[in-house]
Amino acid sequence: MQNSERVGTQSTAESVLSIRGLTKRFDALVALDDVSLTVGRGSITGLIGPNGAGKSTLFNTVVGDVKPDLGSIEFNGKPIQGYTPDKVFRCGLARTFQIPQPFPEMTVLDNLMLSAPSQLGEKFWAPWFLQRKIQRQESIHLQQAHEILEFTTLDKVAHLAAAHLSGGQQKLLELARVLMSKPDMIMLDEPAAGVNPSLTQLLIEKIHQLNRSGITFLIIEHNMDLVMKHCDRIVALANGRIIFDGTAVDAQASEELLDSYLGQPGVGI
Amino acid sequence: MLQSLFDGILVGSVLALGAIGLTLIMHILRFANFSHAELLSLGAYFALTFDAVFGAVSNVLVQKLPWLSVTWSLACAVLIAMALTGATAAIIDLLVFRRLRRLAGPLTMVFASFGVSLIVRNVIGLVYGLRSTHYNNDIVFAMMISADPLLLVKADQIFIMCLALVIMVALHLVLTRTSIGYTLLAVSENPTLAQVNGINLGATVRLAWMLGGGLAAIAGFCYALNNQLSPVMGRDLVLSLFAAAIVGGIGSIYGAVLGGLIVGLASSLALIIIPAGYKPAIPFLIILATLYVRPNGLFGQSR
Amino acid sequence: MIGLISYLTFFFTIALILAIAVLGLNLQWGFTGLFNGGVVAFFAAGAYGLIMLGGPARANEFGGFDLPYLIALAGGVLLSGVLALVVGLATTRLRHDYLAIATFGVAIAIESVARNAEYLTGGAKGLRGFERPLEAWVGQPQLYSFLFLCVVIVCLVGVYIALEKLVDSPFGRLLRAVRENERAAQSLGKSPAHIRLTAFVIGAMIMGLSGGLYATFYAFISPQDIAPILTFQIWAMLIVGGSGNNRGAILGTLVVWGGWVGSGWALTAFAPASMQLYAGSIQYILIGCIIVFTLLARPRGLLPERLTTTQYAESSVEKR
Amino acid sequence: MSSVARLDVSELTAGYVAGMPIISSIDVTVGVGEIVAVIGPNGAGKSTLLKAIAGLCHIESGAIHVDGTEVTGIRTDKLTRSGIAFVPQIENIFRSMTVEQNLILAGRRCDKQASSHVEKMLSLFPLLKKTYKKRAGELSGGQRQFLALAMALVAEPGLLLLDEPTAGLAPIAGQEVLSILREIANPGVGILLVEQNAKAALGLADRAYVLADGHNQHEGEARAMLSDPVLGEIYLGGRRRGDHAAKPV
Repeated sequence: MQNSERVGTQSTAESVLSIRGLTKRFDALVALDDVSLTVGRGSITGLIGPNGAGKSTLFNTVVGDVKPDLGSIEFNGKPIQGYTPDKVFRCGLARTFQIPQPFPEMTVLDNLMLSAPSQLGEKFWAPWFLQRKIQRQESIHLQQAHEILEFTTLDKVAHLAAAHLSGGQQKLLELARVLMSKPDMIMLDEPAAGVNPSLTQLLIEKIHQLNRSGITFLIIEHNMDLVMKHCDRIVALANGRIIFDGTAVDAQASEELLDSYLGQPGVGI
Repeated sequence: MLQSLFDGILVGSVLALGAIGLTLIMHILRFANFSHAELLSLGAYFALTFDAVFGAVSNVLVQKLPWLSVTWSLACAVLIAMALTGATAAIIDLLVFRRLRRLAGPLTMVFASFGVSLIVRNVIGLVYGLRSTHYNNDIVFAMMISADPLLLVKADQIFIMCLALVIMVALHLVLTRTSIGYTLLAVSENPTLAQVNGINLGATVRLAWMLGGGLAAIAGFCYALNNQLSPVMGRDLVLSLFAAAIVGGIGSIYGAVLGGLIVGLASSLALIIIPAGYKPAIPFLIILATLYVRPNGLFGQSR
Repeated sequence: MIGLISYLTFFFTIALILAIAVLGLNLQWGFTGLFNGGVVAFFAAGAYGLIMLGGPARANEFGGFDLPYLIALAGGVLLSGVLALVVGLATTRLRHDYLAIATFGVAIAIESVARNAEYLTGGAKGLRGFERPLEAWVGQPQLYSFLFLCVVIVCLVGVYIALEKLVDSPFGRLLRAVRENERAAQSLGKSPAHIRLTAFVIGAMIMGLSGGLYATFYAFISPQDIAPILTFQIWAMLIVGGSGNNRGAILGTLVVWGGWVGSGWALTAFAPASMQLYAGSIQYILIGCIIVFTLLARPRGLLPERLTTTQYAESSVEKR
Repeated sequence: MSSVARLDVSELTAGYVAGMPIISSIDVTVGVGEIVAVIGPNGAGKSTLLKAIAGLCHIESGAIHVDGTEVTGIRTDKLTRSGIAFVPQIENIFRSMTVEQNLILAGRRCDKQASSHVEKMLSLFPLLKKTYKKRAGELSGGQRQFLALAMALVAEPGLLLLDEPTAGLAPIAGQEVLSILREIANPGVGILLVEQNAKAALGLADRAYVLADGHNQHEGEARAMLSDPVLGEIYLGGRRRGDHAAKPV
């Protein structure tokens, strides 16, 4: 519980992501119902809630994969609603996917190298005019990539096709890739799902290390042990609304939260 | 103008028949089948062959249907052609597309369909000769329905329209009243749920190919009856068929019917302002316009 | 002997010109996953563009500016690029099979323009009277053909080297990423629509170059030269050779073109006279079979794409 | 077609992508006419379990038996024709077809004339009578669930697999859906019910399994489990304050 000392400073801390009145409907289904949420800089926030509560929709809406019907999103004080996912990423807000989305027929190392931001060499004319500059930049990225691969223990598989990684390793690769851009904030979608316990432990350690270096985390996770032990703050969604916002200790005591999972007693007897 | 309208509806109803199979396959199997148009040629030529066979077998069959240039033997031949074309479509799927579905992605299937279309079209050319031909070499005179505005109509053309209408009504009845129709609708809406409801997906895919092939055969026959038989008629029609399917919305059978009519009418009316030589490009313009304005077509769902 | 040499010169000139187009398609399909069903449209734009700009003036008709050869060639290439831009803007954001249908349609539209817009393209009789550069200066036709082959080789090698450099660069990595997983690429700050459009236009311009060289070689272009079969042939070359591998693309071109020419020759030599009329059909069937069987039996082609990590960093770092 | 069936799932490991199992070594049994609830927090693999039984998942190891016959990895349509009905959580009706068409389609599974069965469904779910000719896409959420249930029951299955039938429903509609299950089970139809509303499910079921992290965590008599503090721990992790009042806070 190394982050418990930060609990409480939460409310006064500067917010990095601030969502106001976000609403999204899919036909009759209200996926997000007037969701307002701020994420403090440097925090690890857990986003929990029953299936279909709207957690992934929230992620998708924040990064611009899904257009909200209403509401505003600010990141680092800048309104980002209406941005496409690539633009949001370039603002420093990265996300990973619940089901890993690697570039399967590229090596793990190339998966990382690709993810480096603002690469000179990504202009088609550049190799002819800026070769030295690109090489220098690539060298820096390569070094960085190797460091991150080591950090995420993927260094042994660096030259393997990403498709050949195990499910857990692909999850790590998701994290490793977004680290290349040194984002201000990372939104992790079920980072521990399908990952074996020892790798999960590693993942948690890495998240804490990164968090100490200043990266803010918003994590969707179903593994409650993980959420309760490692998140400074817990936000719970149910039926598209925020039903709980507080510390892990409070969350475990919250009858309302428990009811959202367990349901009302006596129905149907 | 009136003549253009009539021609448009005529061509449109033929396109509609052809596009139904295309849209079904494109929706269920998720790939654009460039070889579908060749099934139209195949059906038309099968009809030609069996017309000759039946004509040789029985003298009675050589008699024409009242008012039409279509003989009884040709009418019977069309039925055989439907069955054979449907079977051919299913066999092509078995030999090529089904294997590729397991091996590779939908774009590989698109590409294979290019290859299949080349093979089918040129085998037809090889077997039947490259020159165009007719079911009947008698000259059929058109009746002048109206002089101003001019409207010339052949009895065969009325027949084609009625045939297309009858088939579409029959298809509608099959789709809405029979369990075979339900099966097709179900699979095209949600393959997983269809399986959960005890539907054999593989069998339904075969059924879709056979239905699409059968309808293509009729469409090919109608087209050839109104124009001529030629090994390249599939190549000439492929883009119009795609246009009909896209305008209607991929996967919507009723959309394909409406799309066919729209494409037929648009192509016919466009010729009032554009020289006839540019006719092949018109479906392309329709496709582009649809994709810009309404990428999912009239009845399609986004996917 | 002379006959054989001049025949080989002819064979390789055409084969290598087509190889350039195959390289262009490889950039689009092999590296970026763009299904271009209308290769021939961009080939045609390059060919017609060249002759319209560099050809002699025609009475009452557009074109025939008699521009210097290199400028005319560049103009043709540019025309292909512009066509690709127009088509690409409309289609690269769409589902992949829609792109296939739309590009297929472009080819048909271009062909009908070539056939009908006489004031622009000379209609069915095509554009002739183009004076090949330096032909008078070289004098001897055989020598000229040989020199022209050398020029084609230089162009092919140039395109090959340029493309290798391109696909080995971070740009190439980006193309592959878009091909592999568009959504992931976008979530990592890349703009797939923009990348796809870029690759589509560059690939089309390479096809335009191929078309320009083709028109130079024959000093003539007509709708016959841009029949849809050319698209199929070029695709077959890429699939046989191995998409995603530039060397495979060139190998595939030689194999398929060799097979095409060889089968044509064999049919003329051995098939009964009554069958000569159908030689074309038989060859088309062969192309169709090549496509289908390669996809079924060896979908990655003769020289499959290799898995490599982009090596672009300074050498000192790699040694680490 | 047998109208009773017993389900035995043993050591089942399955997922959607090979090498990435969502559930591992799951054991579940449903006796004849028994209602068995599967509850557990999100991501526990409850839905995956049902899909694996229905043949819609990649099974890595383990076995599924129905009345002693192995059906592991059997094609979904064959399985459902043999008397096992699966009701998916979402998209469980054909929206473009009418209620009538949906029922007839589902009834095709049984060899007998479907119409008499459809009649029976209409008497079981009188709500559907009013909407008989309507397109299913126009139904309300509760009506859709009833239709989905009716589609599963029209072929007279021996075993019913239900994936969160109350998800997305208003509480009253959810209550209605659940209350009909007892009626269904009475003639001997076994029900394996995955339910989010754990308390309601436990109140209804005979036995229950609790899944967490893709593993069996707990098994027992449903009513006993209702008062078990362990349940809260599994859902929210750690130890709940109220359960251990003696402990100094």
